[in-house]
Amino acid sequence: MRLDVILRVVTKLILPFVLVFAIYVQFHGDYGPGGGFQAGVIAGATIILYALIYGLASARRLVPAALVEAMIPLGVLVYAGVGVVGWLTGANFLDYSHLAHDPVHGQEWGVFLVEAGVFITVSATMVAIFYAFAGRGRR
Amino acid sequence: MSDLIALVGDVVAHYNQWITVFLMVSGLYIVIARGNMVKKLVGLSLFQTSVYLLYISAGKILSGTAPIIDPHFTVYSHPLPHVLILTAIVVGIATLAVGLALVVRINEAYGTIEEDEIFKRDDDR
Amino acid sequence: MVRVRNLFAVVVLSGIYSFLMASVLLVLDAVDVALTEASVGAGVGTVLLLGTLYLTKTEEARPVHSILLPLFVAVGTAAVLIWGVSATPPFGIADTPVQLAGPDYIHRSLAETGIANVVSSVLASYRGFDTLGETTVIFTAGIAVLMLLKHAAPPGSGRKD
Amino acid sequence: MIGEQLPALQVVVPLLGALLVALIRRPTAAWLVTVVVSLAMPVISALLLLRVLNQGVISYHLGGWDPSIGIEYRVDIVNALILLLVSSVAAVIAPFARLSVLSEIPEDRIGWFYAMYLVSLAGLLGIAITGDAFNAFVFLEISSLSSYVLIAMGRDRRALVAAYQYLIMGTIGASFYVIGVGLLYIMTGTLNLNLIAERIGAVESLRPVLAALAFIIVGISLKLALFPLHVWLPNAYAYAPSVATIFLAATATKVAIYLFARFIFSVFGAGFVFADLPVTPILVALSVAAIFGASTVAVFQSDVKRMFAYSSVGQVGYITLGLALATTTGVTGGLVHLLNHAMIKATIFMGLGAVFFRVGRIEFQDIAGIGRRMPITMSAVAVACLSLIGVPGTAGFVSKWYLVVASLEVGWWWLAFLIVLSTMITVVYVGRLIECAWFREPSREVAAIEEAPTEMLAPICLLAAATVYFGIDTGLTAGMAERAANALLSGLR
Repeated sequence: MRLDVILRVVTKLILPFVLVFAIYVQFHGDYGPGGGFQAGVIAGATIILYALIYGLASARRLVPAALVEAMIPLGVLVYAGVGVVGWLTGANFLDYSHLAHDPVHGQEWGVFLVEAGVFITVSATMVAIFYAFAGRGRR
Repeated sequence: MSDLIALVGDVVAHYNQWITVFLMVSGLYIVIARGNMVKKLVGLSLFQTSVYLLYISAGKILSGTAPIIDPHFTVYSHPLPHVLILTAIVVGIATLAVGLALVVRINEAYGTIEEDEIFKRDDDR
Repeated sequence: MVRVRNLFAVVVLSGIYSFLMASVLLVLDAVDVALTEASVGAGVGTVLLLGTLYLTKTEEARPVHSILLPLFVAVGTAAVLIWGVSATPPFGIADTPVQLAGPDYIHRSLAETGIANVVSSVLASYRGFDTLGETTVIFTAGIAVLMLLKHAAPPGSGRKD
Repeated sequence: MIGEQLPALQVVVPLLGALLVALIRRPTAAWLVTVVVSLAMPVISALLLLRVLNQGVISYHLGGWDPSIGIEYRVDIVNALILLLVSSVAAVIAPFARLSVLSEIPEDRIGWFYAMYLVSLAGLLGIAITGDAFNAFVFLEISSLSSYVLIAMGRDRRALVAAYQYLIMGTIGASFYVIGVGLLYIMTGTLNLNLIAERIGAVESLRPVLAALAFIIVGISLKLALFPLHVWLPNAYAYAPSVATIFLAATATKVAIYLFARFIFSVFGAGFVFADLPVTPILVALSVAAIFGASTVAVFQSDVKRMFAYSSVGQVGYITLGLALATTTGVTGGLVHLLNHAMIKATIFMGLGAVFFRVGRIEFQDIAGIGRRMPITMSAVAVACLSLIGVPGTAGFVSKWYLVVASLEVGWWWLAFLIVLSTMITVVYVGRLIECAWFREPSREVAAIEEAPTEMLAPICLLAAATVYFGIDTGLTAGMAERAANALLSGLR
């Protein structure tokens, strides 16, 4: 662990950019390739990179396992919640048209929220799976 | 005989699907023939990826472009196969993750990940 | 890849294969799919496979089975697929049932959802329920891996470097 | 207003329940949520069935989009019946589950176990209710992935291998299914089952359609454990935790059979599949092979759960046999047996689950004389076993009767004879259990145990009573199944 100063510094340097890229992929999904799933994978990968370089323990301090485990169902809940709100507006499940004043804006809002839900679940699942594998001792 | 020639002609005309079939067969062969559990899962992924090409190439239009609306283009490839395959990729990686987790546990319980070994050890008990 | 017995090599090959696949998908206009395949197939998949190899073994035993049955099944499946696929419409033309049938998503997307990337609008809205299912699949896989691998003991014992 | 939303509620409620359970994770709270959700399920599906009976086929557009571009839920009498079956079984299992899960699953995994159970339930209901071929695949994978991990939670290490094998076979099956659906999509340009059925007649070339039929049939057959694609099933059932075995045995294969029937009858059309292709002889041959092969293997098992798992493979044979005959009586028989077998197997595996809860093992040698110590449990199991044999007055008799009559109707007296003959094998393996449970001296270990607790006994007895009740009053099972058979045979919904 002493000789990898370069790795540590480089990781610190690029992590913010990778995260920004993840956010870009998330929000640019409407105009270019990308969306919640891809962004979630990239964001999850940053945490994994951090864990690889700085060790599992410090990654767990940064992103606790309990938080990750709660985020996995939370993302799906956000997604399904948008559908339930569709019910409350008197429409069918996952009908976003009544979420805003006019249907097009409603659709935009719905897609935005739904993609956010996907992002939460995907990124959390990536990290959770990595923690689970990495926390397992070699036999 | 002419039927056969027509069939061969059809097969040749679908050159883009050859690769689908080839990938599928290799994947399926690895899954069934090999006893190593990790290798089986790699074969399974290969098998699943072959499906991607089947769908995506059906949606492709040769003069078309990616289905992102832009005033410069008028012909776009069909977006629906892309959506379906996105889902299929996710399902594939999810299966791979669960499968590998099982392999890790099996290795801890048996000390091996070769199917033949495992069956032998269970029969001995 | 079939005959290589070093699993490490198999995993690396499968990662390379995923990248090639992503390039092919890019050529076929499936930009979203290509991005996903590159990040998932070549990225996540490879990481998971390497992690598993680290925890298990990297050498495969010599196969002992007869290859006749698998060969028969694989070739039989291939024959049916070739036979069926070869009568489908030819590649790349706009005049096929897939392209003609049904209303065109491309014409509706911008007007109805205000989203230019049609893949996004189909994914999240027109077939949003599929995507809810897809997210549920991820949720299921995440919980499944945790149930199988998470240590009952407090974490931090097994550290991977 | 609520009535309009019933189809979505049927799937979304268990899904929300699963998410809630995964967030809470406390064993008792998780179980309570599971019970509430599971008890709500049959209410929803019963209301759905009533609506279908009153106003015909229900179509529900998810997201408000038209079926040609969106996803449609379509409920007719066939899947309304399947939904009612799956949700009723779930409702009976939930109260039973608490003690069983508590004793078999590590405490920190219980919350997740219930979450996976509910996800699996949502997945199966989703397959049964959807009118979209690809949506069915997604829910197929949801239910499969969750059932792999449910199986892997078994205490025996062989559970892990069983889950792995199921994962491999299940994924191959699902991929075959997707290839088949892809070919259909290429030829018809739609994923909606109904629209596929409408357009399939106008398809220019038959070859891709035939290939699609082959891939879809093989793919689903892997899931429903049609002989000889059943090899994953016995180990998976034998080594899974009791609750998982009960749930999967009673529902998972049944939903796969439903999908199978849906594709053959509603999408491809009985006229196309059975009149033009040699499907009937192949399916009948495989079904008979399943009935005799699997039942014979069952006789020689030393593990009781494994024995009944092989029996399940054989019983699936009766169901596919009925469907393969493609006559009203035959399909009715298949569907009635589907319903009855689900009840019977749920009772048996629940009883075995209670025995496992008390004894901790389930080999024949471990449970000798158990009938004297757990008389109520074993009596319920015995009643279900009689129903499995097809003794007159039980539900099993009704389904066998239909199957025999159907074989005679098409003039295949030998098939009727084989069905009756196969019953003898069932008598043999069921007899082994009865003999072992009642006519052997209990070991010291067995002599020390008590009857199962009431909260386990009540669901077992309820189900056992159902297997008798539906043998006498056949209105709900056979009557509905006959209407469903007619709906299937008439093709398009």
